[in-house]
Amino acid sequence: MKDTENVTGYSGNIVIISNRRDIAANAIFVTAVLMCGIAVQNTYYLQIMTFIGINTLLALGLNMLMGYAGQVSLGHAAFYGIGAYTTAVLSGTFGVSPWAALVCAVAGAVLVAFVVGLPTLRLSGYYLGMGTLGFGMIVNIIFREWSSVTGGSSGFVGIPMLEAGSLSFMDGKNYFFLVWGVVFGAILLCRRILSSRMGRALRSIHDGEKASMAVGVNTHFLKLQIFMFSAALGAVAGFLYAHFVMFISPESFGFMVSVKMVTMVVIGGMASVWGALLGASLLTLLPEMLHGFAEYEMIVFGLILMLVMIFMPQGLTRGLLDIYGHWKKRP
Amino acid sequence: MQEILQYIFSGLTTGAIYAVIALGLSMLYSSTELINFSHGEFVMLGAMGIVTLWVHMALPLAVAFFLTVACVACTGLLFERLAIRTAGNAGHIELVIITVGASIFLRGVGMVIWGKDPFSVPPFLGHDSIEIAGAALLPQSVFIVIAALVLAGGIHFFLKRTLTGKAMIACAVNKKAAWLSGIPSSTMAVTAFVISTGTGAAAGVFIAPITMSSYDMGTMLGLKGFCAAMIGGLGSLWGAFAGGLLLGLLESLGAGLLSSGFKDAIAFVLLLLILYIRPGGIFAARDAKRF
Amino acid sequence: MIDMGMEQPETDKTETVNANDTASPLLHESELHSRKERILEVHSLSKMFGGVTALDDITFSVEKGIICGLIGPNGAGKTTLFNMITGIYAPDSGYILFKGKSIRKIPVHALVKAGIARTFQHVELFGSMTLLENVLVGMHVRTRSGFWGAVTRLPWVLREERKARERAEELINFTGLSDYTHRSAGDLPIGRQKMAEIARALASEPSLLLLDEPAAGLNAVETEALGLLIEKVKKKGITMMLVEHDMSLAMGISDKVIVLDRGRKLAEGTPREIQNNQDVMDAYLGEA
Amino acid sequence: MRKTAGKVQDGTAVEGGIGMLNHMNPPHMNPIDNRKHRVGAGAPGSFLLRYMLPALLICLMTMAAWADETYKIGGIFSATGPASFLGDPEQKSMEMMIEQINAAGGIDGRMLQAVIYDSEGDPAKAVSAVNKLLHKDKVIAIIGPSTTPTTLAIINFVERAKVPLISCAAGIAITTPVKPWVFKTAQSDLLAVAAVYQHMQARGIKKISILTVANAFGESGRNQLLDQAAKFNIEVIQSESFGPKDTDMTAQLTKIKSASPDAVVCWGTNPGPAVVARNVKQLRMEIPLYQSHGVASPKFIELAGDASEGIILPTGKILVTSLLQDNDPQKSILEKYETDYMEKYKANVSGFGGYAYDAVNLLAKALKGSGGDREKIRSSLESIGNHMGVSGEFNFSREDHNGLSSDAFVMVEIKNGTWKLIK
Repeated sequence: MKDTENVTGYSGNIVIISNRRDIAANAIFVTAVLMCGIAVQNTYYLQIMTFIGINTLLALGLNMLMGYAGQVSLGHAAFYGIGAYTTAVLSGTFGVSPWAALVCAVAGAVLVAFVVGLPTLRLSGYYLGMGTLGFGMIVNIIFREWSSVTGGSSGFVGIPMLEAGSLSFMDGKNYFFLVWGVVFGAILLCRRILSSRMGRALRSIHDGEKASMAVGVNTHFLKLQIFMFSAALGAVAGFLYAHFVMFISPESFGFMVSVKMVTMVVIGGMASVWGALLGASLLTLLPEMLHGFAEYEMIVFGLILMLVMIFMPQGLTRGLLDIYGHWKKRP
Repeated sequence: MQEILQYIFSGLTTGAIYAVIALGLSMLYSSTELINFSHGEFVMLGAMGIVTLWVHMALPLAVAFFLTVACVACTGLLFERLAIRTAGNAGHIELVIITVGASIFLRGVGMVIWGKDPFSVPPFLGHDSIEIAGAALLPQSVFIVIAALVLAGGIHFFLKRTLTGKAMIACAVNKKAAWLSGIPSSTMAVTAFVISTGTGAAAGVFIAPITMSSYDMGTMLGLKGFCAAMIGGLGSLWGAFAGGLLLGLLESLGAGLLSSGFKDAIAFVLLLLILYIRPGGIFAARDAKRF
Repeated sequence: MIDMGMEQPETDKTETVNANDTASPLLHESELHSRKERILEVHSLSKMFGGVTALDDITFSVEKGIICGLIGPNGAGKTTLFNMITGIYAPDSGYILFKGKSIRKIPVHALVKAGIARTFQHVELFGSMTLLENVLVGMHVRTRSGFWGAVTRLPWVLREERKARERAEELINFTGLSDYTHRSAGDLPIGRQKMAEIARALASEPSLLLLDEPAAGLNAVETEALGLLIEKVKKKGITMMLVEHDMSLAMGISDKVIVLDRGRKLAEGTPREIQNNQDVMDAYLGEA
Repeated sequence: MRKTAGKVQDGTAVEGGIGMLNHMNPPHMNPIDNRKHRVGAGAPGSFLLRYMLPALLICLMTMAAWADETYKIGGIFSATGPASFLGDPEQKSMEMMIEQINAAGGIDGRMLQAVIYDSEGDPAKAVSAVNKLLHKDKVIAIIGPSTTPTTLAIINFVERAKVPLISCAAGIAITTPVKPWVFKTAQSDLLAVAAVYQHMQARGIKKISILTVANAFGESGRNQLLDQAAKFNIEVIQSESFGPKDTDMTAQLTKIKSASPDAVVCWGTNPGPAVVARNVKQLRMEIPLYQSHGVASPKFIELAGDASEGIILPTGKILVTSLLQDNDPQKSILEKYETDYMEKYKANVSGFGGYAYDAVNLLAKALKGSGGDREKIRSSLESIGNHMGVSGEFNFSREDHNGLSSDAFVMVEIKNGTWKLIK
């Protein structure tokens, strides 16, 4: 197969951008986002796409951890929440500039990820799932019970809108560009990491942790690093969510949101940056498209989830490519 | 002192329920290496089944019980056949996501059939609590603990003493070797599913009288059962049982002695500590490396 | 336990015996002056798994620059010994010195950095990655750019990456796999996979290379190529330990051979000595 | 005559429910969005197109069902999810009222059209629903949402879009401080707590323990109970909580029992409080148990069974319509609502549906003569006075966007499986 080299990626001897296909994909992505931003006037659609962007960030971070490092986290919504609450409390209660709050939010999430990851990432498989799940639950209970700071179950009101100099993000369009700009940045970042020495080591863990260790990769430290990185992306997503909705409450960061994140990654296709985008889009759009089913919506939604996994266990990215391949082969 | 006793009573009651749920999960894991995230929904189906058959249709309790368990086990069988089997060689995490999808699906079905309102089921054995050293104990609680023990004992007997059970363990230990020695691993998987979901339904029946049953009751119970199974060590039957009781006790004592707002957090912190100290659970049986 | 070790006086003897130039024409001056220098010393090493003794009081040493064969029937404890030298298992008693320093408590990845590399009995390549990438991962301990390097792509990072790739391609050429550079490792034929593992192990610039049954599953032609490769590696001055069931290979390229049987060291000496050793013959014939 | 149209239900799914999967988001497909997907897939989206196009068409068709002559009114209710006991009757009441108004010729000759979405009690879903209402459906006013967090989540959006919102949630934070475009019809927890405390004071109860559910409803109740206690000379000696899905509350109640308070107040919504009632009986606690208006429905008596005997709770008058004196000014309204609702839905009315009933009526009043001008609707809402509704008498003003007084609540006791009004 002549194609192999391109498909497996990262093959050329030039480091900067892995290959032409990547550049093309990035270009199409940027154009699509720009066109959406310019052409779509309806705030409603812009808002939906903004949510897709935020969810894509979440999925991207978790995908790095799950798809590449092979570590499942069932408590990732905690970092999403930490990002959101940090910026809410700092900018809402203490009047700190949101941008400074963003730095604190990311730093806070990374720090928590470090402390939690140190013991937790020594677990594996379902035990790791359980450990992260417990962590997520504990963080959510703290959001709920520490009501003097977080506003408790009723939620946190009074998060300011983002501003950069004279540019206000009050306008849905500006916010859309902000979020998708961040998403694009995150995609590039993930790409860079994956094509680097660190990323190779990361992928080697996924292929065989034992061998990876034996060739000299400090697997535990690497997992910890990527855990911290995905926590940081989660915190950024939390920041964007908090300032967009300007209201947060603990249930937006609960266990089910963690499961949703995992689902986005798996449905989109693990170990694929574009898979994260696809998974996030599907899980954001699907409920919306199903509202015609009224009370049968849950049934249909569950069914779709099952069917996708049954017939495309590699996720949508791979599955759709396969279908496309079959279709192309047909005379 | 009598408060402590009361906490222990209520902890054991809830714990026994968690134990039965964990039992089903652990049992399924030990023969298929799969954690069924829709297990809680089967518990819900069990509770709703007893509501329909016993409370509404007024069938005799024993009949209603067996009918419920049988129906839910059939659902489990269908689930295995139609979803898990069809998925074939999907990886573990993909299978887990299928069970997540199934849990949403089943919850949706529950909502359509039984509506959004909760139901209440009268206790099987009288309303009045017995007083022991100043602490009140419901006959229902005693019933639950005994039933849980009987169920666990039954599964233990099945696995250790019957041919099918032994074959199942063989499958769990080494699928290929079991296949080579003529054990049909697919039959074993479906048997495990049937027993597991049946156990879940039984847990639902037991819990219905002490709490309220609604279509969305399962998720939390399934989650707690999952935790209990992990604490005990996946694949270990009595480990799951002990894990369930421990979780129930921790929650109850945490709520009583420390803070009820943080009771879940207290339980989870302790569970995490257990995991850190004994990464394979208290009764680590086999390692649960795969996900 | 130390007493037990004394029961095997061959240890000292073989060291001197070994000095005789063996069939290998490759031992030259460079080896001669380092001959005495021991790169690896294993002292009274024991390991139990459950109630089973996997290794019982093993003592030997490996001199710099030689190929040390490790043979023995199945279950003799060869792979366990490798796992202990690479730091995967900690010994129950006894100790291992690498370049004169104890390796106890040193994590696996740090040992690789110190210069111990290995291959696996069952190939453990990173199947979804290309051969080139596999070798690049092997170079992990000799490169240093991390997260920030990946993110910023400063000039030194790019330089390092470029050098690493050049070096990886060199290694791939060296092992004769250049046709497969960009193929994913999982698709390589089994013989090539074995070679690829050696290339990956060499990438970490080891001073001691442990090869666990490199010829298993190879046909005669492939085995011959493998033997040539191992000799080429030796020429680079890399010490090797070799677990091998293919006797002609093991005996043909080893400078010294250690025989293990049921966790104990049965004999140690030049291949010729071993071939004539009665204990060894008994063990093998007895097994058979 | 034109019928109401366009009732659209949004996502379903539930709380902890793996309803999660719908959690934070929205929408319909749109063409440009679709293109982005193709990039994502890295393959031409023939598959996507094939499946997305129908969805797109459906979406366009719903949009086309827009007619100029109607007043579009949005509704956001927790029709499913943990707060469905609120959202479900609210949605039904709103649909019923709109139908009635249209049957009576609409407002100023123009029909009303309801566009209703389900928030599932999830703030993020409420946000996407409100944006859909504001920017896609372009409604002139919104009724709902059902819960405090969902309402708080959308306030910023309606304020920015300058669309009047009449919330059906109880939280005080919704109308304090007053926001120009936000009104609410549900009695504040403040009033419910005051009613409970007045009753306690009359009975000479001094020391109480409180047990609240760990969600927004329980938290708001707890804050009010703690804040107002001193005013009524009552001491809260313990404050415990339980999870909305907990199966057993004996641990908390044992702790309360050992502190021997004069009374216990449980603040939550079904099914938790029913379990509490049972556990109280099981532990043989011989002290009065107060519940909140969150359980003021016949369902509670059904769930708690015998254990509900003697429980005291505050409720809107709707629960005890037949027990009211004939000269009560609310009685006729309550009776009408009750019979209409019973007739249409064959189900019991609850006080919650009344919030939406009042909201529609208030809005209809304000709509008259407004010509659809949102600012006019807002200012006439603000000037409504002496409006007799299901929940009480509304007197809106610039400073008060709730407009109810403490007589909105009455205290009832459960006796022989039914409600008894406490004078």
